[in-house]
Amino acid sequence: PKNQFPALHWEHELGLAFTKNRMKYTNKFLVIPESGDYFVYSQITFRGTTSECGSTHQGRQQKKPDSIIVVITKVTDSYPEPSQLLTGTKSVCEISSNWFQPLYLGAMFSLQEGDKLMVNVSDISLVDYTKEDKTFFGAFLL
Amino acid sequence: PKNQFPALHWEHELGLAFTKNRMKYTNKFLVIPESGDYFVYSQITFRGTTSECGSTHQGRQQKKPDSIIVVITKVTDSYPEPSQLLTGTKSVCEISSNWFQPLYLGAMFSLQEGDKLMVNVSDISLVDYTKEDKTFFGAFLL
Amino acid sequence: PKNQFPALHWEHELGLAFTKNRMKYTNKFLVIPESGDYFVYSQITFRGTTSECGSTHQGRQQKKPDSIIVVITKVTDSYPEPSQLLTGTKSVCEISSNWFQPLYLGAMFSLQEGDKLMVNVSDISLVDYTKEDKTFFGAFLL
Amino acid sequence: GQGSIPGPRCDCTSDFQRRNGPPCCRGCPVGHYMKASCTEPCGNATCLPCPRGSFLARDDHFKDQCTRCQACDEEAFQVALENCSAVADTRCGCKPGWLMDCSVKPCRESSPFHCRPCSDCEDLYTELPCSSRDTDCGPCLPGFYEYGDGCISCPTSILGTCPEPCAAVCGWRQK
Amino acid sequence: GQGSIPGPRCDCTSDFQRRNGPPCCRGCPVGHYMKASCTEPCGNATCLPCPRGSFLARDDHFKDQCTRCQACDEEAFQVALENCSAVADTRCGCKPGWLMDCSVKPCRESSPFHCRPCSDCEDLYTELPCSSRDTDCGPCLPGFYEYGDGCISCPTSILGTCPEPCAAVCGWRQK
Repeated sequence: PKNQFPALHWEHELGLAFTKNRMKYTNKFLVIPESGDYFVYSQITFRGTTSECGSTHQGRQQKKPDSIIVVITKVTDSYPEPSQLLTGTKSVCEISSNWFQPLYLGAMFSLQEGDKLMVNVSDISLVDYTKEDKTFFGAFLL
Repeated sequence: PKNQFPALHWEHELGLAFTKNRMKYTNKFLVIPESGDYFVYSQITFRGTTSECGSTHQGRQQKKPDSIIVVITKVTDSYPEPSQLLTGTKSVCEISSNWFQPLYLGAMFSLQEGDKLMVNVSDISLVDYTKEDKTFFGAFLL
Repeated sequence: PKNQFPALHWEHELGLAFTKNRMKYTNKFLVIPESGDYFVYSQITFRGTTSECGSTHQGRQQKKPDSIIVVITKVTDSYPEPSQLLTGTKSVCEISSNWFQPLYLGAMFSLQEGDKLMVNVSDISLVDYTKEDKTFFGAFLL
Repeated sequence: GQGSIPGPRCDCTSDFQRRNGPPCCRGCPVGHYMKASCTEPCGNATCLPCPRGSFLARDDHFKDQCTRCQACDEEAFQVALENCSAVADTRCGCKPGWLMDCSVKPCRESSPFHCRPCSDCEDLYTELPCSSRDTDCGPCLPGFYEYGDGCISCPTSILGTCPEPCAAVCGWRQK
Repeated sequence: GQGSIPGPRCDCTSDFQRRNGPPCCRGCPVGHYMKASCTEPCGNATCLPCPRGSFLARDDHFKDQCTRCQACDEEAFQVALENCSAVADTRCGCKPGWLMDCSVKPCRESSPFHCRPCSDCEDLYTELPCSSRDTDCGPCLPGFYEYGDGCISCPTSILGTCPEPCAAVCGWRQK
């Protein structure tokens, strides 16, 4: 199923962020400058207030959890549909007044020059974008 | 204590899966073709229905959680026992009707030619093997 | 805000631990031998007994979770304050009698010769130091 | 020869100076990052101001990258009490009449927090003044103790333990 | 030529022997790691004893790194029943009069555990014998429900909620 989750914007110059060796960042995409094997990784810190499923008053026996999902997606000219490279998916049913947790992904892929990588999340309002060391995205040629 | 957890089978050709540069995959093992430093990584997505520990009727003072465990193990000819390289272990006590969550592991190891790597899990029935972007295993020479 | 979390000691010779290619380990720091791009990673397994927030008697409508935090910090001669490279932060509000879970971090950074890396945690007494495959820290030049 | 060394402040002996090649420079001022090291001993490094959205709070340094300003968490109703400048990070807090409610316990200086209207406390029985930092809404009335979302009357029967907040009511029977 | 092969035990045909270069060596004894391979066929590898804090329990091997000893979890009141030696890992357990309370269910041999004094169970009303492995302390008597570390009598007053285990006592009033 094409994943219709929204893609994230990224800072690519300030602070710890950088691009080098012709790796480009444009409009939510990292653009692969050279065909080869790349290690692609990302961490998204999610945070939210008590999920309905966790609240005590909701005594129903059937408590369906919310969920947080992060997907690293590849868009390529060679095929009209994006492909999901990596997916982190976790159910959330917390009894505390609020919750926060990271999802980390990382793996090696053979990528072509011009391939574009983006990070999609199930719900942008749950992403903790406040600090660069908590939510990040990167790729490097091996 | 030797870990007697079952090892997982892996797809090594279809879709995103591949082996190259003489890295072999046979019968649940990645076989190291050349001595050197390797980055070894894996993500296992687990999923299950409510763990007994989370259900309300079980009001006992002592609520013991279930657990999910993933171990990346090295088997080598140089020593008759496998050694545990990486372990991800998490307690599970969810109040929702079902739950799902990933465990990610990755680190650098000096490996010998002929060493074999496998991934063991505490309970194969909890592993979400349905999609290749959610559960994966890999290693590459640095 | 400068993070005043305690730094961890690490074993750097026994078992799976090693330093090579002039990478040094002294007094809680990995010392970068040569300027360049490094992949820096760590996993900390935390474990604790029921957090007060999860216990039933504490019925307040406002159940504030505890939290577990791991920070990979860089100390450099070029600037008098350490900088936080990577942060894993998770809320903890478990109803089970005890809980355990890992936090994994890994990313690429441009580091200078002489830079020092350490791992800080919010509460050392929650760190599971019993087995080397569950809690680890490393960096390698790309 | 080295020629006259301009100004007393250039100390060529500090760790960083020595390691970073022959010319030892005067560091960059606060709010600036080091674009390039100096060319001759005790010369000035090339320093440029931190771009918008980044800052450096310390003086006389050799950092080649400004630190990124933190953003305030709008989802948690935070507001910027002080916007980020080239020399100081953003300071996040709450609007007047809202209290900073720490999201975790224990509450540390770097802990996440969310802002709550002070009026939120009315529904519990005792109400504390709406101070600016991590105010709670106060405990249940005497004779009651917290259980689930509400307050429950203290046990009066002589058997069983006595919940700590009920010490006055059933404390004397505590085994 | 190969000259006479010393001793019958050196089998030059095993996988490892063949792959590891021409000279096939006799392996290292238990409690030792292989510092260097042997130089001539069926010679002895150079073996050194495992440093303190590490061990190798198997004989006649070619491992170049001893395995690190596990530490016992003091936070969980574990003690070393047997300290680590060069040939065997630490064996963690509980002091006499303390029970090994498995931290998870199902309880496996490698599962984490913590130690609890057997007497802990006395204050709850049903008491199970304090065996060495994973004993529970049993539930509260009817009419009581678990609250913190003890059992507390079910509320009888008509105010407030009725804790689920007390359904029999105050269940009918449930709002």
